[in-house]
Amino acid sequence: MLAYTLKRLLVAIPTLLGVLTIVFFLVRVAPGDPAIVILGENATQVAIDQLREQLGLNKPLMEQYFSFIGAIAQGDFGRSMISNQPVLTEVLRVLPYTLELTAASLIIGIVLGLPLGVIAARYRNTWIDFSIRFFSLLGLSFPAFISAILLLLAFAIELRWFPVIGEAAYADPVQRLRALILPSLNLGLIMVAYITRVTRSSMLTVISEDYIRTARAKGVPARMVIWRHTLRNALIPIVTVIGLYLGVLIGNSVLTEMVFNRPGLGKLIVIALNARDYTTLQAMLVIYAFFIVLANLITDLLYGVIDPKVRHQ
Amino acid sequence: MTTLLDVKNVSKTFVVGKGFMGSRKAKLQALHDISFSVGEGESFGIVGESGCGKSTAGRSILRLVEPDAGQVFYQGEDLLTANRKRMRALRREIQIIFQDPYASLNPRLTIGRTLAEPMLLHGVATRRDVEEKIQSVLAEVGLPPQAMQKYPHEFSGGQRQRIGIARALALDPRLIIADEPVSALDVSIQAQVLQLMEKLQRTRRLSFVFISHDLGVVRHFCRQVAVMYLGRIVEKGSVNDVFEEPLHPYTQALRAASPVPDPRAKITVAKIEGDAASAMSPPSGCHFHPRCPKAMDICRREYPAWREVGHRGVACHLYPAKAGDAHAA
Amino acid sequence: MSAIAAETRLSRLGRLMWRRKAASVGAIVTLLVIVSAILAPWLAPYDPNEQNILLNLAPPSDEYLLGNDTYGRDILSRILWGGRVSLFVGVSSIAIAMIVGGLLGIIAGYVGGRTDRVIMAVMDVLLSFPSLVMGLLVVAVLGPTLTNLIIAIAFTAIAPFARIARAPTMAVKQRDFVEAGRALGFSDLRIMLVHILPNIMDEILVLASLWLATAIRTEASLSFIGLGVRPPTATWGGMIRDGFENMLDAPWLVLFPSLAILIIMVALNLLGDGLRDATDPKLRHE
Amino acid sequence: MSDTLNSPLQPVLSVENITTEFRINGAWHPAVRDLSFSVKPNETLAIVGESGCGKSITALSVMRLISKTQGRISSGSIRLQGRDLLACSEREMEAIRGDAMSMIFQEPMTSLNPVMTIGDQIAESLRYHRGLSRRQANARALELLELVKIPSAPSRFKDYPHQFSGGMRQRVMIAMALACDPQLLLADEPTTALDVTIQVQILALLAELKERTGMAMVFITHNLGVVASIADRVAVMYGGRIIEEAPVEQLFDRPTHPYTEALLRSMPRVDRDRSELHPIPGQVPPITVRTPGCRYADRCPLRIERCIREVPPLAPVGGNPHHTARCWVRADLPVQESIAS
Repeated sequence: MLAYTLKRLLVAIPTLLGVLTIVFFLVRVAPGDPAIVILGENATQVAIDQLREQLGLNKPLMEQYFSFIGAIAQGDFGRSMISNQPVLTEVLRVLPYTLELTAASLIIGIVLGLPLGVIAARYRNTWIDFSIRFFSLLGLSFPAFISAILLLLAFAIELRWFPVIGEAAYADPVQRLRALILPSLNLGLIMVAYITRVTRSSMLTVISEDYIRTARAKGVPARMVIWRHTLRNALIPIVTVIGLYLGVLIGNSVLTEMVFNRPGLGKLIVIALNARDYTTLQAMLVIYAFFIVLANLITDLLYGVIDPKVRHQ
Repeated sequence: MTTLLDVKNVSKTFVVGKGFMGSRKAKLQALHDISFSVGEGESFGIVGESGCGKSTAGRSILRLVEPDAGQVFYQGEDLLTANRKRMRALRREIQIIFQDPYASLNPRLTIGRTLAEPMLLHGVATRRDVEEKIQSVLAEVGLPPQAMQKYPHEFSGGQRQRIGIARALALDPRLIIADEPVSALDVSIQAQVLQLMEKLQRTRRLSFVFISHDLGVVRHFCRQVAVMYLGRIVEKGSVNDVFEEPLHPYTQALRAASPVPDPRAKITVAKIEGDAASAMSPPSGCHFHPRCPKAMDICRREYPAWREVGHRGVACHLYPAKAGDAHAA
Repeated sequence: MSAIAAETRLSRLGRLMWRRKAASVGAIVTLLVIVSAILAPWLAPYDPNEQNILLNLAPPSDEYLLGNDTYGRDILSRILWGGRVSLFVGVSSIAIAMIVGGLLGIIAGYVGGRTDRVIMAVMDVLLSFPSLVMGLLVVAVLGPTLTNLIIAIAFTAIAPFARIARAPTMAVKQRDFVEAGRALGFSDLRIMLVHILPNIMDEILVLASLWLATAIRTEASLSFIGLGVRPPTATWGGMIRDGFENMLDAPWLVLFPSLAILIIMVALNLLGDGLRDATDPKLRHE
Repeated sequence: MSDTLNSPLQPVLSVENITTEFRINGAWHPAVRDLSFSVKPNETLAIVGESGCGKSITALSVMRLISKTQGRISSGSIRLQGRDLLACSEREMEAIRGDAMSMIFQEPMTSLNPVMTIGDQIAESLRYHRGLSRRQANARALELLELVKIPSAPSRFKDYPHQFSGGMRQRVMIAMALACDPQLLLADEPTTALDVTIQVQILALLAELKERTGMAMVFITHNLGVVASIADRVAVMYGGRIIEEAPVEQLFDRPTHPYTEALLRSMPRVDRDRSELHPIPGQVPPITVRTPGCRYADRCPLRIERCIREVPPLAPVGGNPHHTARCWVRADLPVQESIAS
């Protein structure tokens, strides 16, 4: 298991390097001189040259590339082109908001999605199954910003159950928790749809396996056949989908934070976009990618926990 | 009888596992020093249990698997050193039929297209006469002309196996590698397909390398046979000799374990215990010694050299070796 | 026994409805949306960009069925025109991703070895970006034009197509008919295109129908964020963005384009599910 | 062996006139038709036939493991030690499966749960059926592993299925099936996926365990050679029906139904020099095809008019009540039977 973990860690390194490379060159092909973007169209040539020097933009591309990689390796993500603050400071300030949102929706997704999927599979092709599938289809169809707007309209504006609050109010833990409910429901319910669907289909695949027939042949009660024999074998594709879903979740969190006017990485990235703050964008993309690589790593390790064959590789 | 195919000292080792960043690559020796020859119009059988390398041996002849060492002479020409263009031409001469009639046909192509494709590609038929040629080969394997328009899923297992044979015949080959051609079929259908192959052997003067785990089928179809165990040939000779009076203890066990439809010949006493070892870590000395009831000290230490006993060959220390006769095949 | 029979008859009915009807409803609705987008210039009652200050935020009326936006533009006409953008971006980007990703996947799966490892490592890198954020950055860097939107969305969908093509390629490659093709002297290219591609097309098409929904959603999301095709061109996401500010006074500004997006999403998902069920050999034999 | 034929022992399992049907494109088609057989303690009944003859469906019907949504047992009765299994609820069946009767399957590679240790899988049925504690169940499971001759059993107890070879997995399956000392073991092609040298070992093990426990065994196979090795009595199936039934020696000495005879003549034998094979022409009719008469009629060289019209009954052969066949031409004419009864 240790060797397996180490191997997975090693595989992550080239992926991260690839991520950094793509981000670096993507930002470099942006039309327009970053120095002009920062200083504005009316800046003097002297000021522009000075800034270019300061930002290292005069150096050859490859040198810029290696110093970029080197800096990231040391945890230096650069400074915002607009506020001149270190990007990492800004990111760390809002990160908890996004993390709590993602974690809450992940919990909603798993806690509701897994049992719903199992139930749909167990009562397959009955009306229970059809209703669960119908709602999961709906969940899969909603773009996150539309469901967010509808939730906002219904519960915050019409019913006034969960008022939308400003960033200052997040200091109060009760307020903060209340403010978390709608956005995390929005993300969580969409996730429920994904998890329900994959759980159902994975369960159905496993149910037709020979060893499930074996379990029934030795008199294991139907309930235990489902929960003890089938579910555990069905987990691998479920874990895969949850891992892959993180990318979607991040995108949806950007939209959700926008609609609910919630502080977080998503709002930060939208602000940076509007200001054409490429250093911030570049740093955030790297941070996001880092999270996804981390999630993949956890997924791989979970495979090892679930499947003894993977463990014994 | 002239020799059509002469396989000499062919070996193949597979590397398994990705071998990423320092992790150990496992080696699987699928074939070790395999030699045999097939005469014109002859059927040569290769028998053995799963994982013994018999399929790899068959595929090596066609270079579907590239051997690491050895030679495969077809009419005196080494196939393993033939260039791409020459090999393409030689493919017309040697064809293969497979075990699984469900996997061996492309489900998206009609039988007509499946048969036309190689004919047109190799110029065996022109657009004008291709249909006629297909009809004739279908008739030869006992299928109606309407089969042309149908898809594989519309046929039963036995019929699909006939189609597989028709495809092999499309290029008018002289040698056919038959890899467990009847193993997936029911007994009654098995006999139909075997009879068809016998007929083709007579009418077309085909040679066969016939690979099977079923000693009964091999005894019926082949004259010469090689017995394989963990990548090596352990015994070779005429089918009657080898199955009537097996020399190698493994052949003896295999023969004794093969069920016969006769209640007076019950086989409920196992001659050998244990499983075959993995080809990834074959036992030292003779690979069979851990299961062999007649194992001696030397068997643990030394792989037995090939020796001739009468008209047969065997790799076993039980029989006296003639000096300087190590790899005579 | 009769209780079982009754239950199964009911569930069978349900299954048939779900299988056949749902999928065909999905297909028909998708087709309707496509036709109405194509015919938008003739179907739209008004010029989608014609402003009329007098109709500023006018609610739905007999004359303007779905109401008017901040500039007094007809919402129905804008939805019809907006569908053109969504569908064009969706279909073109998925077509690109399908071809590029599909080919990469087939090559990786068929050739194997180092080629496979390199291609899949690059795909892993691409999969490490959250697709919406990647789309954001690409559009932000290249500029929000129709072409760039298509490139950005295609970029995010290549890796999934490569993955979905690779796995069945490896499975099909194991099958004897591919080996038979090699024994018959077929070239690798011929084996890939004639013998493997048709056998994995089902999987690719299922993914395409589901990813078409994703692409349309991404386009709408980018427009909502403000990175869609530049105004005044009508897009569904952009309309929702514009309406968002006036959500309290004029909710129809948001609701109708949202409904349009939802309809095409549900239809595409139904279609994709139906296709998946129809092509799944395990489910086919029930 | 043959003394069991005349022994006064009550049958462990008696199946009477069962018909199992499957729904294909909305219509019910019988896969097993009007099938009857019984097995006594310490007896092995082999059911032999080619694919699609209904032999596996028969075993699954006895276990009541036919999927409810796809198939049903539409008539007949199945009695296990006198208890009518078709009247049992699903919950009652759960208590019987793995306890009074159990089953082993063809594919050892896929029939064990890949994420559970083999020890747990064997102990599981002891815990459900015997209510043993984990410790007790594990101790008994270990004994069972030794019973089926798994080398160094204690150290393999916590291993997973993928760490075992096919033959060893089949031994584990047998240990699982025998955990609660069943009176009846259904073995569905248990050696088909194995190499012959391993097959002998498993056949020997099953024969030994049957002698030791006195259980009844129904052994399903397509291989006549295996039948000859293991069976006391043989039932040959074709097209969902038993077409011949006899003690093993009699069946091989005097195959009476034309199908049984043809089957034996179409099998290439390792103990005979290259002999003429006699393939059976044609194919088994698919179960969706309905025929009023004998299912074998269109392939049969002895076919008479009546074969096409009427299904022959299982009638004695040469006056021997232990050897029966369904054939208008070869079996004793049922006219005599009806006079006799």
